[in-house]
Amino acid sequence: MNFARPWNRWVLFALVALAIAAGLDNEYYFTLLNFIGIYTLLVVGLNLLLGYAGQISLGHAAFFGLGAYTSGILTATCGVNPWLALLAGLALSGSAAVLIGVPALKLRGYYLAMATLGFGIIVSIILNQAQPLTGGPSGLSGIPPLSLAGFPLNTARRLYPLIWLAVGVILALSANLVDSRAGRALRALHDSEAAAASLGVDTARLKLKIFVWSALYASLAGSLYAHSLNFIAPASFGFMFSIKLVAMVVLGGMASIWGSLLGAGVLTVLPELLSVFHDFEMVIFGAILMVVMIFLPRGLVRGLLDLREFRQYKRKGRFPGFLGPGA
Amino acid sequence: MRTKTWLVGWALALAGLILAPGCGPGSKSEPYVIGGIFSITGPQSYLGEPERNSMEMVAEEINAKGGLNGHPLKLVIYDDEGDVTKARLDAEKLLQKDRALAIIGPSLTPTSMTVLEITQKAKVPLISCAAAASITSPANERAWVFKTAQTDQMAVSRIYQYCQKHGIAKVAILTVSTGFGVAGKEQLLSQAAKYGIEVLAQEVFGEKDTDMTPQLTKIRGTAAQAVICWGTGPAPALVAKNLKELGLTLPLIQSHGAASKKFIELAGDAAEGVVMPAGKLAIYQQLPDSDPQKAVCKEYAEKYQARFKAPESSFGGYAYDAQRMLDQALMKAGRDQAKIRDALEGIKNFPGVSGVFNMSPEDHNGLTPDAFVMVKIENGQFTLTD
Amino acid sequence: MVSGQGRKGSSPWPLVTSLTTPLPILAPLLQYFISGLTNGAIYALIALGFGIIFNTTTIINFAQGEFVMLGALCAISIYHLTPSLPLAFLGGVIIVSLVGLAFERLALRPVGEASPLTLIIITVGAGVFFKGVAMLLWGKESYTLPPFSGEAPLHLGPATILPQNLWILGLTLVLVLALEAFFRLTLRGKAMRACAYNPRAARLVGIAASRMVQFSFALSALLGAGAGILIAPLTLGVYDMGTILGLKGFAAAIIGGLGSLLGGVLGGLLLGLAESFTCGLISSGYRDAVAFLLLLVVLFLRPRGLLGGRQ
Amino acid sequence: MMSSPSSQTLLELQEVSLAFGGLQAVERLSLRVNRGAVKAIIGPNGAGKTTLFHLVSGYLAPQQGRVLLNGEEIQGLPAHAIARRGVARTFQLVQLFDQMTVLENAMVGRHRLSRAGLLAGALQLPRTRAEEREIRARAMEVLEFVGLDSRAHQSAAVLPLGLKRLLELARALAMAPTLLLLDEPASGLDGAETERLQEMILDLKARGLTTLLVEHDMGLTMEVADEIAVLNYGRLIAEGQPRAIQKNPEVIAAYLGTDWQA
Repeated sequence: MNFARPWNRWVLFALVALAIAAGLDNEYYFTLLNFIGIYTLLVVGLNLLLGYAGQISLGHAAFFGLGAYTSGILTATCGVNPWLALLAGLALSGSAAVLIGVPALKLRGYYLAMATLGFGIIVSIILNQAQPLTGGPSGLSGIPPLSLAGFPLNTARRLYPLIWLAVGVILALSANLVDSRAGRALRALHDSEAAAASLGVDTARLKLKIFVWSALYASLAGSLYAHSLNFIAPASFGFMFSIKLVAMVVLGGMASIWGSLLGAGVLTVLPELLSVFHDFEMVIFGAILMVVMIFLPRGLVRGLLDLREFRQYKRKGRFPGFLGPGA
Repeated sequence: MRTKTWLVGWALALAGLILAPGCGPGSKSEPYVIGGIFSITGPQSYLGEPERNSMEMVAEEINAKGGLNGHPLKLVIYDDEGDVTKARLDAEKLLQKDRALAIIGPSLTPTSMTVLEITQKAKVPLISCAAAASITSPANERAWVFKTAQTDQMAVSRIYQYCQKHGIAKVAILTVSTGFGVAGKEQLLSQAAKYGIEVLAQEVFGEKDTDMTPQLTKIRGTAAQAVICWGTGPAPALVAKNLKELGLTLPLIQSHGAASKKFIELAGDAAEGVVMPAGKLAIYQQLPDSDPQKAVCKEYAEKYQARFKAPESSFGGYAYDAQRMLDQALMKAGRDQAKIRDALEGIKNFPGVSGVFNMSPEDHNGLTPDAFVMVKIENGQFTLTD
Repeated sequence: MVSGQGRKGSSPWPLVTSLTTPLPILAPLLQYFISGLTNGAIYALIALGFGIIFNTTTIINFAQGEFVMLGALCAISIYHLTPSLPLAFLGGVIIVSLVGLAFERLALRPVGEASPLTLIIITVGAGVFFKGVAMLLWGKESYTLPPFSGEAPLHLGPATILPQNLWILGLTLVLVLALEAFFRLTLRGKAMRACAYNPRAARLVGIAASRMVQFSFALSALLGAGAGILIAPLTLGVYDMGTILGLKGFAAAIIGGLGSLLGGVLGGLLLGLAESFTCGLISSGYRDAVAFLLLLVVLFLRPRGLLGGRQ
Repeated sequence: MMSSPSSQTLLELQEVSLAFGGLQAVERLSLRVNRGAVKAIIGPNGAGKTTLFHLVSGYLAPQQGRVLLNGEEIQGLPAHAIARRGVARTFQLVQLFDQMTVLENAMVGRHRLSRAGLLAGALQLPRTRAEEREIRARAMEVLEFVGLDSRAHQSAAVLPLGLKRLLELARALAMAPTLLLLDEPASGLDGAETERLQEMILDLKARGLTTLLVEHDMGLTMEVADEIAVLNYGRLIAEGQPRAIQKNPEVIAAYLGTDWQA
């Protein structure tokens, strides 16, 4: 079975997801996998922006927070139906992305990094200080679980299929997007904005569109996060979480859809496995960011595949075609 | 040309397999498994670290004496780093993987709120070390949740009693922007009228802020007769220093969050004259021998300093009391979690470091305002004051 | 009644007193101005650290804030060993410049002239790494360092200022003038700026670009450490103090204009004033928010910053 | 590929000027390019040739003067808007999309002639898949034209310079342009490759494509150009048939310096 063709990949993905579901009876693993799924949505979105379009964002957690708090406030305080609240979250995050994206995306490199970073910090301060609305630093509780046709998804095991269905759909959409006309234009503007413009690509509008797309992914993840935890606090959406998201993108591999899944998985499971020496987590985390960027700039997935290709070249002496997109 | 990405698919399957066998350990093993969740690293590590140390100290002692009814105590302690997501995962691990009979912690209000949502559902007794009253109230929704930290209500009423006694009717409050600060601020505002006290200014500061002179300058502009600073960590010490720098002569009243030797060390001579409510641990030497808490505090302070070569902390006292009360409940109820809950609820005049506990179905904290005494710092030492 | 220190004698500044005493509204404003300046000077010092590296390498070192933390903690440890402030200052500054050298050599050199994206991620990673190591070495406690010349506040009319703040303001002024002169007038300074404009061309005319880059990292680490030691008596030293300081220092550097050192200092002072006036007059909760709001306004309206020339 | 010839002139510059600080890059330049012709721009380095290209392609906007395409003013329009009007260009320093394959580079060329947006690309509805197949086919066509179809799936980054220039040309042709701007296409090519390039330019001219060429290789210029304009210090100093320009004393002076007076 040739795994390269798209359909085989989704069959494999579904198989693995189901195998895990059947194999586990323990709520802890479902909670862990749900978090991996939620973080994957975030990381794929950021990867489209950072990996494919080459636009750095150090404030991505802000959209995650906006989605979570819109869902949280509308459902816990105003009793709105969770699915409507989720849509409202998408609308709010999308418009916030346009508001900040239009001026910010005119900037480049460090300036763009600082603009997104500033925006992220301002949002986390507002979540902390607007206490009557957001419950302030002690958080917002009483968020009802999502329910499908009256069936409440109030345990991790019940939420697992919904979250991983969303992950599967988003991975498929993103993989298609990357290979489509717009995806190529995106990768083009990353390599040379001037050349892309000379072919008729409206680079400013495209950067804004992908910025809004990644914000929508983050908002969706935020709503799912709010309904899976039933309680949210501002500390989870601060500056350090934005940095953790960048690390997940970098580890998995910039410009690699599947790499995002791997990056989110490794950096969620690692702290759990390393729980015995927690004090080292920050050191390991910082080291990952540095080492991967220096030695494996294209991330684990591409790095390992490059290594495999390189060994083939050494053994057979023929020069293999380099990697296509979306590895 | 598509690349072959079976590598990723297999990696995921492998991850599934590695995690799978880890679940479902033998549940009939000998020891009583007790869970612990504290903020050992992260910004609030000054809470989590002494709490973990105190819990381990008690367990070591019990196991040295052959455990409870012959069952050794097995502690499984996780660090939630003050992060809500991690606290949730740690709690799931304790319930599902480690099958803990009961859980002590977490250290903070937000992490306690998210953990009690699932321990309540799983009917596992939880003894939180955080301060907010909402952790154990409303009582009917918190049947399985207890707390050993004195609530902010009591600290505020002690402060206001002190203000009344010293003719302070107009105060300015300066609270930290954390769960602890927000809960304190609510109490300070709601109880002020009851004691005939008027709050003229409400300023806030960040947990990591290092200069509070603007807030204090604003307060100086009001007719406040005293400043009440509600915070934990290093910031309250800086408030004391800033106050001195500005040459303000207003008396400074801190919360029980600042009742530690570390505050005196950091504030230096700006700590002179500062008043605050504190558990009796801070001044146990000055207690009359008849006070039941004196012996407990003395024992805890001496053992902690011997074991960890660091000054004892009132925060550690929360976990110390929790573990000792849990031991008493385990002795009585054995492995049955419902019986452990009932035993905990039935605890009467239990002398602890943080006060004398009298639990009841309506009150899962069991403490009264007199768990606090007012102390003043004079030449670097806590002294009892009224 | 509770005893507290009475105010010491009349202030030595007759003009200021005469001005402010009749107008009570002016007194708090003066205090906001002073504490704004002193905090601003801290951000300015850190912005200088960014400026030096940027002037030589066009790299923005997101780990600059951690050099401040390392400086403070090293000095505190040395002070505990031998209670002499000058020795602690010297030791702290030397150790951290070595760390700056090692960081450039191990993390940035192998990457060569990489894209800003790569450099941002590496320096951010380095920042987290340094914080983690500091936590392992010094634990999570806060530590104090005695002020350089006593704690008695000086009175400027109703407002007060600490001698330590005067040290900070004074050193910032001296440093910015020295550095401006260094980069404008000395040969080595011009060589370092040449490396920033065009490293390859600089190498062609015989400038050892890599040594210049190393020197700039050592110098900026030294400066960051100095800033850390100067502020430790006021802000205490703790393993995670560097992050927010680094961000604010960077914001100051951008507001002032990345290319110009003088701009960085101006940006820092402006940031400090904006913070303290917002905190005093509007709401203390949104103090940090205004700092980054100011940053966004400058980024969107005038990315080159106030004095920045090069774009 | 051809649009109906409403007037003889496809592109016209009227009194166009642009200065960078003190340097007058282009000074009151007026120029016409006839439909279907190959017009060459020659002149010493720094004469303003590439600046002229940037002005026409919208990468830079002139401070004075007008640029007319098919009679419509396009100066000041962003580069992508001018590109969408059928103006294709190559770059003096090759600007390929290194992280993409040769075929994908060519496919980006079809951007202006296809419509699928982000959402359509993500959903891959039948209409979009059909358009994708058409893009792929037309891209292969231009690759065949320049002889790169055998390397379609290789990464653009590994090609030697000569082939990179051909790929850039192919990418520009994929836009089915009405006007092609070639910025020193022959620099870095060996004899055989220049020969091949010459054939291609003539072949394209035969198919009616209007080309504006900047080139130092006088041999190639003389062969392909219908008309030559000579720039020096941003000013037009001569314009006319290749033969006449070759003998024009001012041109020789500009190139070889005054003491070479013929």
